[in-house]
Parts: sequence; structure tokens; C-alpha cells
Amino acid sequence: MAYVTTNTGLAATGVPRRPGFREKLQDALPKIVLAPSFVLILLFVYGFILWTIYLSFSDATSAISNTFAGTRAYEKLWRWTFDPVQNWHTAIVNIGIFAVLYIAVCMALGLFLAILLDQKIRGEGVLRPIYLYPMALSFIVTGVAWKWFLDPGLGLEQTLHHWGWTSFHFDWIKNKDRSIYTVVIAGVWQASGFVMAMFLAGLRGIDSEMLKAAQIDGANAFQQYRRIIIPQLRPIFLSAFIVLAHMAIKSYDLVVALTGGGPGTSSWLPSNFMYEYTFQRAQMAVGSASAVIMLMGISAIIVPYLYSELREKK
Amino acid sequence: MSNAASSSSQGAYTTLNRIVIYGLLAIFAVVYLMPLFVMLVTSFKTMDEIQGGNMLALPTNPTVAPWLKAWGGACTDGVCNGGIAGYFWNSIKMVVPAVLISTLLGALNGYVLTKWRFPGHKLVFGMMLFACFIPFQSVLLPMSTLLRYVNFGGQWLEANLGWNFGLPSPTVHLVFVHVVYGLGFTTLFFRNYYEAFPNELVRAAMVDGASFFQIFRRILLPNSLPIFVVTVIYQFTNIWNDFLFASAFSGGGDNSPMTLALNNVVNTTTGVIEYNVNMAAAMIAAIPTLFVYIVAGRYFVRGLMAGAVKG
Amino acid sequence: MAFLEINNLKKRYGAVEILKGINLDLEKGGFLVLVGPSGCGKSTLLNTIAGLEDISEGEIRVENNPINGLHPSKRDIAMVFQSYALYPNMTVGGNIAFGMEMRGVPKAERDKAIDQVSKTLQIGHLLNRKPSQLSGGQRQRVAMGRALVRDPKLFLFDEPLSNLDAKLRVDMRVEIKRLHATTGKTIVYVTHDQIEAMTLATKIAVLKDGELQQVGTPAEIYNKPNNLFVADFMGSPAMNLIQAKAAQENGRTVLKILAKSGGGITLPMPASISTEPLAEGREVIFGIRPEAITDQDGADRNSRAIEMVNAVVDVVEPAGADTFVVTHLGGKEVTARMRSDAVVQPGQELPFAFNLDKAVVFDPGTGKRL
Amino acid sequence: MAFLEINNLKKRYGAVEILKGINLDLEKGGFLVLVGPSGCGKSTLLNTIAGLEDISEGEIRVENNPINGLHPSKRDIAMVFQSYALYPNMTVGGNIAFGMEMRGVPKAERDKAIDQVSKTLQIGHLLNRKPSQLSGGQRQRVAMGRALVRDPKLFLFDEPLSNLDAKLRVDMRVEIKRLHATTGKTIVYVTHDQIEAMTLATKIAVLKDGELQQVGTPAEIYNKPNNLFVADFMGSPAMNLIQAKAAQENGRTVLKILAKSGGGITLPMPASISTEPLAEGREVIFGIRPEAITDQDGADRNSRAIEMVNAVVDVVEPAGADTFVVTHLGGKEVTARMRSDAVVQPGQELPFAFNLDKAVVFDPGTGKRL
Amino acid sequence: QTKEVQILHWWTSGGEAAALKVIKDAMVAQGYSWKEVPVAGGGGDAAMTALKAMVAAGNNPTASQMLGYTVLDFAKQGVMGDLTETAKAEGWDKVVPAPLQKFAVYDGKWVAVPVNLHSVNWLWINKAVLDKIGGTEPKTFDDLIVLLGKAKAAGVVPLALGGQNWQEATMFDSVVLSTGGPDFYKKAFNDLDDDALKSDTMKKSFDNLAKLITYVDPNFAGRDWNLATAMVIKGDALVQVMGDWAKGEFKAAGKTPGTDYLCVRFPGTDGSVVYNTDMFAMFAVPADRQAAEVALAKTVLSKEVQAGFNINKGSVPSRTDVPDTNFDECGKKGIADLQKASAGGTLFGSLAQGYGAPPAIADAYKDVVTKFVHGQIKTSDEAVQELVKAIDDAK
Ligand SMILES: Nc1ncnc2c1ncn2[C@@H]1O[C@H](COP(=O)(O)OP(=O)(O)OP(=O)(O)O)[C@@H](O)[C@H]1O
Ligand SMILES: Nc1ncnc2c1ncn2[C@@H]1O[C@H](COP(=O)(O)OP(=O)(O)OP(=O)(O)O)[C@@H](O)[C@H]1O
Ligand SMILES: [Mg+2]
Ligand SMILES: [Mg+2]
Repeated sequence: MAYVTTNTGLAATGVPRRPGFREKLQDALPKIVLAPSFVLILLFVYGFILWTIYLSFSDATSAISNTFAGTRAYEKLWRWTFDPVQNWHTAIVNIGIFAVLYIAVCMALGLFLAILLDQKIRGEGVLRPIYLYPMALSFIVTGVAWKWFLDPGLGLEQTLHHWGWTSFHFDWIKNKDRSIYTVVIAGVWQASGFVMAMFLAGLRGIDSEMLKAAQIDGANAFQQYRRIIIPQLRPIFLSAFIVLAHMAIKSYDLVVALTGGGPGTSSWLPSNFMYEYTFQRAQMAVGSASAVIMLMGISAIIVPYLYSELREKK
Repeated sequence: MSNAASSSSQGAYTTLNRIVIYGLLAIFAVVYLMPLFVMLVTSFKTMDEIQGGNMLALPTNPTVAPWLKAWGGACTDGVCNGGIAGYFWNSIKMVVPAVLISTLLGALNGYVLTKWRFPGHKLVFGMMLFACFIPFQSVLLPMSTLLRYVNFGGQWLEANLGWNFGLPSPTVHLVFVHVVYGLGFTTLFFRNYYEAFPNELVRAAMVDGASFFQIFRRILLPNSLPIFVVTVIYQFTNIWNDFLFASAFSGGGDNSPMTLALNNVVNTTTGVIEYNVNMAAAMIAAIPTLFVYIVAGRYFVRGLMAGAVKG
Repeated sequence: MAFLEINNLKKRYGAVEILKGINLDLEKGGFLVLVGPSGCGKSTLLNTIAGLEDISEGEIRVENNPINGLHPSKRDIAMVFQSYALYPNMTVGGNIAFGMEMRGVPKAERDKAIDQVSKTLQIGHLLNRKPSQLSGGQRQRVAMGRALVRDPKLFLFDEPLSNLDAKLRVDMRVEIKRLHATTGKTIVYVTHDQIEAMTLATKIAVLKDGELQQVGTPAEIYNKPNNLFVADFMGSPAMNLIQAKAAQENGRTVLKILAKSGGGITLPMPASISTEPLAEGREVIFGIRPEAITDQDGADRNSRAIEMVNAVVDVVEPAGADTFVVTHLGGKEVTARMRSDAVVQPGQELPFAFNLDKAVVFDPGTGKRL
Repeated sequence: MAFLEINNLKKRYGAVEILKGINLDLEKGGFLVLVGPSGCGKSTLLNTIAGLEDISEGEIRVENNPINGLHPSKRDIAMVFQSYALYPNMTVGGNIAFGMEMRGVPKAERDKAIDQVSKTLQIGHLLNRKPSQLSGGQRQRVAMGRALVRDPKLFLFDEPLSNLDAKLRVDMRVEIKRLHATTGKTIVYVTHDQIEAMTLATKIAVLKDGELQQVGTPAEIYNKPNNLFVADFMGSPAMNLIQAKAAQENGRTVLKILAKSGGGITLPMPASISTEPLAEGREVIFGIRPEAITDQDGADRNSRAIEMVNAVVDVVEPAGADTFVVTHLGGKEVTARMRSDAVVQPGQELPFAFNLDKAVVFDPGTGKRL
Repeated sequence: QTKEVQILHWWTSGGEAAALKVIKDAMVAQGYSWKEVPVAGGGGDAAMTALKAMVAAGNNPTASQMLGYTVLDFAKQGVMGDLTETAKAEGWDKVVPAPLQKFAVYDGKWVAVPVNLHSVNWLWINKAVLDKIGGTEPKTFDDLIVLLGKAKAAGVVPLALGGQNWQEATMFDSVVLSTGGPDFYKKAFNDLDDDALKSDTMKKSFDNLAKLITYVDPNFAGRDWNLATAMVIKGDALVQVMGDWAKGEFKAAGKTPGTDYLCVRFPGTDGSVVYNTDMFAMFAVPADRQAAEVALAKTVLSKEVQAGFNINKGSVPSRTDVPDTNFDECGKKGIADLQKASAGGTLFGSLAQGYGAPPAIADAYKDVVTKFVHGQIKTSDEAVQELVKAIDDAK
């Protein structure tokens, strides 16, 4: 679709007019402009991925090592995958719980809020930033606020006790089986507004004539949403999924700030694992291998999506 | 006149509906605001009140001391590095160029990838997009190793030319890192936006004799405001809030961005955790991004509508 | 008694009055076409009938029952939209069945109804496709199918053909016409294509700025436009409207059209004018449609009032079936429609045959037809 | 020697050939209209001329210079787009001046040129507005202004009127026609509105699936379509195409049109057919335009070959200026165009006057005109 | 010559910061400029990550606070400076206890200086609460349990614990020492002897740990150590098991040892010292900064600074020849204990603090302990198994 000069035509006519240097430069310009970015990505993303893969096969501990150690790191991880006591196992189980809940709840809540906000609400201009602002806060801030809020001795529980509801009990953040859910709560609080904005944008884009048609067809508000509108938000669901999935996979700071990985090691996520083993535990090879496995997991989700997304569009 | 009844009952139904909708929205607004509210009231309380009192209660005798302390000096015994005040400017110095460069590059990439396609453009874009998903922890070491050579380069330049071009500067490093790892997102945003941008405008400009850059500057850029807002907000928040890169590449100390200072305040473990100071510091660190979201929030949704969500 | 009655309907958005008291009625089986320029309130009027917008004042009755407060789905109407408003997530079959599904019609019955409708509209082979896989014309058919399958009392069409290309539009127009003829349904139809309005309607209502300008049969609207707006709006190319002066000549009232250069033409007063004699020197606007100006050969042999006028040809526009010839009269451009093989050259002076049977006269002040 | 020459132009997107060897030329001051169904490659062809798409094979010459490799801005052409492609961030004045600015024309000169163009197009009062503040017609004018101000060798128009409503389209059409007449510029114009094609062109090229079907003057295309596609595509309502058989009768070759019910009509062979005698019983397709079928009164008085045929009226479509009457012949629907005041009722049997001067005959196998 | 020293550390809290200031003041007095890079969080985790990145980028600080084996890791990478000459001149190898030298000397070269010596087998008791419940200093582990039971009955939190892995493991160090005695501790936690790790004594240690945990309040998970200390200071809790850095908190709160609080050795560990030490790892720096580096090292190990620093920090000097005159009661006891242990060979590196074994093993150990404490590992049998396995994996 772009204009690209071809000199084949000229050659065919035999007219002696070669494109000058300037013209050649003009033709190459788009690629020249794109090249720096692409090279940066190539080096600093794909190059580093290769590096990580390389390290994962070495015997690197606290420092980079060039000694080949075969698949030892992977064997370890593989073994740990099935040992419920191991941090890696915990991390994998947790990312499952976390990702599913985080993505599902964010989407459900985001969609719900967007639908509510789309009902020609008067104070929309005020409400929207209220739902959106948590996205503006860093994980450290979110962690500080929620850590405090959820602490049974300081936060919500204490407050409700103050107000007379003494039987109220909420100590998930101190409970090894529940702590990962508090990470979900804080994460959802932070990201759902952003998802809401995406859905709101999607809702605003729906043809109003379609809704009129549905009304005439006798669909009530609920049916309109369920049968007509929500199915049409499919692309938004996908984008939201991608955004949330990448945030879920990268969630690291939130865990550190909120639970510090605990109680015990019960709220670790794979990124915590990777970070810990690479930087703290002098097991760089294992850390790298876990990074490679994470990348493979991400690829399994993202690459098909990218493929279909980019292939469909002409 | 059966219709009068039916219409009025419909009216009642809608009124009830409205009440429910507004009610739900208000409840959620309260829930979303709660942590902010708690942070805000706490930051104005004295430590005594915090320990004795109710988290949600308004401060009985509000004090700005925690804010001053967070801003000016957050530790006791007079041995502090001062509050987070000094680091605010560090963050700005890092964020502004990083946001601008990554956004501009993203815009250029989006422009090339939609309006000047070449064989393989999809692959290039796909690769840039995939780059958004790598866990950043895994690039810390290779990146710092690389920066070592950048430093060497800077030293060499300084020795030979008398100027190091800012190469060994941690701020420059941070800007560079944020630009590299923000490129995927900015490119994605702009590509999706420009995908919907009429080709005919580009062609018209081409016929009008505008060059590659003239088309970009005169035709695309002036019409990219919505997506600029989205991208800038997104990048600004991410970079401002980043802790990982900041801790790894800032070299610590005087060059640290805000988040690092905030972390030092929040993780400072004197006998009593000064929640009020922590909250005040957290608020101060969050003010720029909050401000951006609140002021530009409306354009954010509009910008998303304008193409960013198509993903 | 009329099937559809609209009494003094007003619609306001905030302070802005969009519909300013509409009075209309339509007999059962009638085909009412609403025409008017963009933004005049056509869609709004249609939406109020459908119940998609509530009305600010006035009343709408169907078969003598007021339906003001009724929910759209209870009104037993079907609507076809300009954008077709097909549900993109459902197949064609699903789209057509959706309304019945919402009404709890059992599956077997739905299938039968779909079957029948898809036969009528020849969309049987499309039933399993998604709307995005259809061409414009096919989409339009599906939208019609969705309306038809419901077998409602009243059909509403909001510019259903405006997204089609010229050729397809003609075909679909004929199809709608046939549908109306075979089903005998009552239809309200919005368009701003005059040809559509003229060919389809049993009754046309011309709307401007929320006010009805004229309601009547296509022939009435075309031949006896109430005012300058209707005259100018209906017909393509538009009616020639020429400034003239009434004068007395030989005891008869005549019209004098002055050329810029002085001189001018005198025409007898068209028969269409109501008897009232026009005062000498009164300014009027003389209106005549292009097809009433021809070359001598093409003039209507049945007309009793052909006047020949000589004029210089400006532009010749051969348009296949016809040739449009543009000339000047009274300082205004005048278009004549001739047969395609009329031999005319720009610059040539030609005798034009004016069929005054078809001419009308307006008051320049009020714009009303005299 | 032709001003614009296109020799064996081919354009491929990947493996798909969009343009399959186009040969065209256009004399200086000519007005070439490209018509064809959607997706046939009209815009692609225009874009290759503009240099916005590179070509896969072949050559384009302007004034005998090949321009294949030239950048669009170096080709001295101006283009008007369907969506107008006005730069939304610039004022009207800015839009018009942009091209000159890019070429480094000094401000004073630019202002003068804008002034002149805006006078010609009567957009002087709009110069400080943004495109979003303009109506469709005004935007179209500005787009033209942007092209005109450049005073290029060649104008390219890509469906410039298709976004306008019917009424405005007619006005703008006349304006473009006048512009062409007064400036004498060479124009290539894409449309799929046949009326536009017929009225504007000095030369029409009909394209289908990337292949030229016919190139000729509007009259040639309309009256002597090369093949069934062109015959069907040009003209609205479309040409009536009826299956018939050649037969020998009284020593003359005649056409027999069989009714479904048996029986049928015999017509003399139209004069348009080339001399070659048709074999007895050879299947042909008989084509006749609606306006060549009239009532007796309306028949062309100059025609030498009027044949009367009785048929039953199916549908009557009064369309203001004309009335279309649909009947059946040889199992196919046949449309006739009558004057608006022809008194016709559905169901009535009527004598239709066929003007065989205007009839053509096609080979059903190849689709070619005989 | 650049008269600047750059120090990376995570001493941002009150007592620590005050201690650091002693070094700073001493340096400033000699005309050096002092540049700090504080990176708080995770007990040095964040700082170590930052340090790794800095070193990888070639931005070596002059010195960095560092723990145990980490020094050796960095030394292995060849990024450390060489202070051997200074050490010789100053006679450090005579005054610094041999176990500490193990971490300061790599490949025969001095690469770090120990700033202080902490011991972790301490019990911190609120005197007022002790008196109120009528308890006495516990001499044996069983005494401790009885005492805790009394506190529980009296409605105070018996044991203040922060539920973070290093705190739990630090307490477990003491429990193991108490349960198995000095030799067992050394075999298990310094020599990583498989039999010792697998032994019943280890199982018993876990059982004892489990007993202690029953005296902890329910909200302990995630609590910072100083909050736990604050509970003891305020009298909300009776006792905390913590290294002597806790004393800094008592001091900052204006409490006096002996009257407000008691510092006693964890029951059954008297005579042994489980230590950790904060080192200043000295990095290889350009020639123009080496003088400053040497000055820093000398200053840190000077007797005056040692005294000043450790009084503030709550620890004891890392050289054995510093007079205990200005130290408080606990400090004096600490210095005496160190001299005894150093002489008697009962000075052990704390595994929890990264002085018993390399970090990978220490972390594996902490994992097992914290999982046991929080119920991710259910029984002591399982805990022993997991410990062996984890240490094996980490080797
Ligand atoms: N929700 C609304 N609020 C305010 N004004 C409105 C609203 N909907 C329509 N209008 C205004 O009402 C007027 C009539 O709109 P309507 O859609 O009925 O026009 P229309 O005749 O259908 O035009 P078109 O031919 O362009 O479809 C317009 O001026 C429009 O701007
Ligand atoms: N960049 C492209 N890549 C592949 N195919 C293309 C591309 N651009 C256009 N085509 C195809 O080329 C054909 C001709 O397109 P073109 O736009 O020239 O049609 P057109 O005659 O202008 O149609 P319309 O009347 O709808 O504007 C179409 O089938 C289209 O799908
Ligand atoms: Mg409308
Ligand atoms: Mg096109």
C-alpha cells in the first residue's frame, strides 16, 4: 500500500533516469526510521532472552558463568513442580489462582462498572477518575495502603471492631492459604478501573441503532447486554485479557509490597521466584531457567493471539 | 386510557432503576476511594491517634508534620538523607525525556508500520509487541553488563574528547532503559490508532508534495492528540512508578528517582513505623500521576475509544 | 378511520424543539414516505412512533389506541435501520429469529417462520453466515427479513437503501415496492432520495425543521408543490424557479420574464394558478420542471399549453436516457430535459417548448404556491 | 499524440492480479471516466497514475514521458478523494495552501492563488474554518479547491461525489462539468454512478475485474455496449435483456421472443446488428433500454423502426418526471419508461412501442454484441 | 585524588543510622566527603540487587554493607579491592576473631572489614511484665516454656515474633543450639553434616520450635522485627528472641537494660555465640579513589569508631581489643561472651544470617523453617526431610 519506487519500469523503457541518492534515501527512510527501535528491541529483548536461555544451561550461581551444566536447572524445576513444599510449586499454583481470579474479576468488575457508567450517568466525569486512579499508584503505594488496610490488627478488622462489629474477622493476609487472595484483591482494585475504561470505550462505540433494533425485538436491558452488546465487545475482552495477562505475569512488586511473599512462602509468584533465585539465592541458572519457562508460558498464550490478530487484519 | 398507567409505571420502574444504578456506583466509588481516603486521613494524624484510633476517622487535630517530614526528612536522629524532596526532581528528569522519546518513537513506528508498510512489517510489529511481555527482572543483569560498556565508552570519550555525552549518567541509563522497554507499548498504541487513520489523507499529502517527515509532522501528529494522551499517561505512570529499574540502574544515592526514596522511607524500620509519614510520602510520590489521571482521565477514555483498545 | 394517527406531536431535546407539532395520518396498507433535508427530524419522528424516544407532547394512535407509553416491543411494529443494525455476533438465522426468541416463540415455529421469510427474500443460503460475510445488498435483505418475520402491524424503515450503491438501490426499491404490494402491510419510510419517495409512496410527507411542509400523494407533491421548499426539494434535477412579473396584456394576465440584458419573454399565465387575478407588476416566481421544457419534437402531444421560447444553449449534458440542456432565462439557469438523441450544440439558439400545463407560480415573499 | 497513455498496465498484490493489462489513452483536455463495479480496480488504476501505488508491469506516459518511477509530488497531478481527505487540523485556507507550501511557494503568491481559487469556487467566506465545520458540499468544494490551486497538468478524481446526497450531487456534477469546460484541464474521474459517467465524460472506460470492457464516448457505451456486462451495467433502470431466437420469416431475419406460456412475439431484426446473417434458431439476447419502450404517444417521432407489442402491465412506478411500467416478455421482466402523465394501470393490457433503432443483440455464449 | 567515599547500605532505621553516623563523622573529620546509597527493604535484598547491577555496570561503590558469603561471591568475581597491606600494617589478623576473617579474607587477600559482631542467641525480656507475672530468667528451654505459659495465662503475648523467614530462622538457630548443643550446631549448620541434619536432635529442635510458636499471637505473619521488639518495649509482649540489634530499639525508646528490660542468652546456649557480622566489602576502585578506600577501612576498624559504632548499633566490636568501658550492661556481657566463645571455639556463624553456609543454602534453610512455622510443612519429620532435601538441592 505504501509508495515504493520501483525502477523496473524505468529500466524497461530504457530512459536514462536513475533515482538519485536523495530519492533512494527517501525510499529507505521509513525503514531507517523504524530500524533503531527494531534494533533496540532485537538486542535488548530478544538478545537478552537468548542470554537468559544461555545462562539457564550454565552453572551460574551468584555470577554469570560460562560453564555448561546441561539441563540441570530445568531438571530441578521439573522436580520441584510436583513437590508441594517447593517454592516453585507454590509459585505455579499461585500464578494459576492469581491470574485466573485477577483477570476474571477485573474483567467482570470492569465490565460491570462500565455498564453502570454507560447508563447516561450524571456524575460520570467525577466517577470515572475515581475508578481509574488506582492505576496511577505505584505498587509500593498500593502495597503500603492495602497491607495496612488488610492487617487485622490495624486496618479494616480493627475499624469494624471499633464500630462494634467485634465478631468481624478478616485475616487473610496472615493466612497461608488465603494470602494470595489478598494479592488478588489489591491487584483487582488497582487494575479494574483501567479495564473499566477500556470497556467503556467499547460500549461507546456500539451502534445505537443496534440497540434500538434490539428494543423493538423485545429484548430487555439484561438481554440486550447479554445477547447483543457483550458479544460485540469481544475484541475488547481480548485486549483487556492481554493487558491483564501481562500485568499478572509481571506482578512482582505487589507481592513484595503487600505480603513479602508470605506468610511463609505462600504468596510467591513465578516472578518472585525468578527474582529471588537469580539475585538473592545465588542460583542464577535456576532463576534463568524459571524465566525461560515463564517466557514459554507467555508465548503459549500470546503468540497464537498475536498470530491470529495480525493475520486477520489485511 | 390504559397507556397513562403503563407509562407511569414504566416511569416508576426507571426511577427505581436509577436509584439502584446510582447506589451501586456510589458504593463502588466508596470502595475504590477507601484506601486513598485512609492514606489521606492517616497522613494528617499524629502517631498517637493512629495507634489509638480508628483508621477511618477524620484526624481530631490534623497536623501537616508528617507531610513536612516526608518531604523534608523522614528519619529520626538527624542522620537522614532528607525526605523525598530531593528525589522528586530526579524523577522528573528521568520521566519527562523517557516519556517523550518513547512516545515519539512509538508514534514514528506506528506511522511506518501502518502507512509505509514493507514486506515483513507484521513480523516486525509482532516482535515488538511480544517484547511487552518479557519479565523485566530477567533483563537486569544483561542490561547492567551492557551499561558497563556504555560507561567505558563514556569514559573513553571523556578522556579523548573531553565530554562523555552523558553516557555514564544513571539518569541517561534509566531513560534509555525505559525507552527500550516502553517501545512495545507505545508502538502498539500508535499502530492501532494510525491503522484507523485514513490512508487518503496520507496520499493527499503525498500528492501535495509532502515528504515522509512532513506528512508525519503536519498531517499525522496534529491529529494524534487522543492517542498521545493515552500513551503519555500510560508511560508516565509506568515510568514514574517503576521501582525495579530504578533500584538497579539509578546507582542509588543522589540520582535515585522518587520511588527509591519512597521505598527507603516506607521500609525504614525505626522502633515505631511512622504510618503517617509513610502515607504522606506515598501520597507525595503519587501526586503527579494522580494529577495526570484526574486531569486527563476524560481524554483517556476518549483516546482508548479512538483506537487503542482494538489491540 | 386512519390506521396510524399522529396528533400534534412535539419532541424536545432540552430546550430545542425538534418536532414542532406534527399531524399525520395513514390508512391501513398505506405507504407513507417521510422526506426532508438532513437533520429535519425524520428519524426522530420514526423513533417516536417506534417508542424508541418518548414524546414531549401530543399523541400517537394505532388503530385508534393511543400507544404513547408503550414499550417498543409491545407496539407490534418492526423497523429496518439505515445501518441495518444486524447483530454482528449472530448468524443471519439468529438475527432473524432473535425477535421471536425474545418473545418466547418455540424453536420449531421460529424455524418455520425463518424458512418462509428466507424463501421470500432469497436468503436461504445465507442463514448460517455472519453479517460481516454479507454484501451490502444481502445485509439489507436480512434486515428486511428480520422485520418481515415478525409479521407486525406496522413497518418502519429508516433510510434502508442509503448505504447501497446506485444500482442495487434501484433493485431493492423495486423489491420493497413488490413486498408492499403483495403483503399489503402499512409502512412508514424515511428517505432523502426523492426518486425513492416518488416511486414507493402512496403518501409523501415533506418535513423541514420539524414542521410538515406538505402531505399528499406523490403526484400532488410533484406537480403541485405547496411552497418553494417542496418544489425545490422534490425532483432531480430540481424544478426551474425563475423570477417573473405579472402583467396585463391583451386583457389576459401574462408573466414577463426579464433577461439581464433587458428584453425578455412573455408567457401566458399557467392554468394551475388559482383564479384570483394577479395585480399588474406583482413579483412572482415561475416554476417549471425540466421535463416540461423540451425541444419541439419532444413536447407532450396531449398538452394544451405549449409555448415556444427561443434561448441560447449553455451546456449540454447527455445522460444516456436523456439529455439535459442548460440555458438562461431571467438571469437564472434553466434546465431542460430532452431525448437522448436530440441534436443540440452549446451556443446554438434553439426554440424550447414550455409545457405550461405543468408550470406553477409562487409568491416570492411567503414562498406559497399561488 | 495522446496526453496520457497507459500501456499494458498490470498491478499485482502478491499473487493476485488486480489490473490485468490496461491500455488506455486520453487526449489533452479530455475527460475520462472510469466506471465499474466495486472492487474492479478503479481506484487502483487511478493510484498508479498518481504514483501512489507502484506498478507491476507496463508503462504510464504523460505527454510522451514515462512517469513510472516518479514520486507523486513530481508528477504534476492533483487528486480529489472520495472522502475529500481534507487535513482536519488545518483551516480551509491551510488545506488549499498546503501543497504550495510543500513546494516552497512564497506566502504572498500562495495567498493570491487561494484568493483566486476561493473566488471561483465561492468558498471565500470559509477560508478560516476547519473542515469539521463544513457541510458535505462545502468540503467537496474545498477538496476541489485544493486540487485546482495547484494548476496541474492532470486532475484525478476518485468518486468525489459519492458522499454527497442526491441533490447536492447533481449540483456538484454540473459544477465539475463547467469547471472542465472553462479550464480545459485533462481529467480522469472514477465513479460508479452511471449518470455521472454519462454526463461528464468525453470518454468512458468500463472496467470489470481489472479488465477493460469497453472504451468509448458516452453515447457509444450507452447505445452500442460491447457486451452484456456493459449493457447491464450502464443505465438506470438497466437495459432490458430478453432471450430470443433468430428466425427466417418472409426472407428477412427476425427475432422471436417466446413467452413462457408458449406463443410469443416476433420482432424485426434491429438495424444495429452487423450484417452477418444469423443462423435460423440461433439463440440470442435481445437488449432494449427502458426509454426505447414507451406508450404509443411517447414514441420517438424520428425513429424509423417502431414496433408495437401488446403486453400486460405488472407494476407501475410513477417517479415524478417519468413513470416506469414493468411488464413481462419472454419470461423476463421488462421495464418501460413513459411520461409521468401516461395513464397506465397494473393488469391492463397495453400496446408498447419498441424503438428498434435503439435495440441491440448479444451472443448469449460470449456475451459479445453481434 | 578523589576524597570521596561511596557506601551502599540498608541502614536506614534509627539506631542503625545513628551508628553509621559515627563512621561518617569520623570520615568527615578526616576531610573526606561521604556519599551514601541507601537501599532499604528485605533485609538487604533490594540493596544486593542494586549492588549487583551497579557492579555489573562497572559503577563500583567504595564499600558496601554486606553479609557473610556474599562477600566471597563478589570476591570470586574479582571485583573487590585489596587491603592486605593495610591489614598487615594494622595487625588486623591478630585482633579480628578467626571465624570473622573467613569472610573478610579471600584467597589470602583482605577484601572486607567487619564492622561489628552481632550475636543472635539473645532473649529480650520486658522486666515489668516479667515481674508482673512473677517469672524469673529462664535457664533451660523448659523453663522458657513454663515462663511463656505464665505470660499466656496473664493475658500478655508471651513471645513476640515477626513472621518473616529470617526472623523465624534466626530464632530457630537458637533453638537448635539450645536443643543440640554447640557441637551439634556446628555439625549441622556450619559443616552441613548430613547425619546431623537428619538426626532426631534436629527433629526435636523442630518440635521445640513448634512449641514456641504456640505462644505467638495470631497476627505475627509478615510483621517486621522492630514491631515485634516494640511489643516487648511497650509491654504488650513478654519476650522476643532476636539478635542484639534489637537493643538499638530499646535504646531509641529510652529504656535501660537491667531495669526496663533484660538481655539474657537463649536458655541452654550460654557460653556459645551465634554470630553474624556486618561487613564493609571494599570494592576495586580506580587509583584515585584507593586512598579514600584505605582510609575508610582503617577508620571502620579503629578502636574509637568500633566503640562508638557498636554502642549505637547494639552489637559488639569486631575486634577483641576494644575496651568495654562505655558499653551498657548487655554490651559488656556481649563482649565478654565473645571473648569466651572466641577462645573456646564456640563462636558459630548463624545459618539464618548467612554465616553458616552460602546464601543458597541459607535461603533453603529459611524456606523450610518458615514453611514449618506457617504450616506449609506440617510435621517435624517432614521438616527434617525437607531440610535435608533443600540443603542438598542448594549445594
Ligand atoms: N439525543 C439528542 N439530543 C439532542 N438533539 C438531538 C438528539 N438526537 C437528535 N437530535 C437533533 O435532532 C434533529 C433531528 O435529528 P434526526 O436524526 O431526526 O434527523 P433526520 O431527519 O433523521 O436526519 P438525517 O437525514 O441526517 O438522518 C437534529 O438536528 C439532531 O441534531
Ligand atoms: N493493499 C492491497 N492489498 C491487496 N489487495 C488490495 C489492496 N488494495 C486493494 N486491493 C484489492 O484490489 C481490488 C481493487 O481495489 P480498488 O480499490 O481499486 O477497487 P475500486 O474499483 O476502487 O472499488 P470501489 O468502487 O469499492 O472503490 C479489490 O479487490 C481490493 O480488495
Ligand atoms: Mg435520520
Ligand atoms: Mg475505489
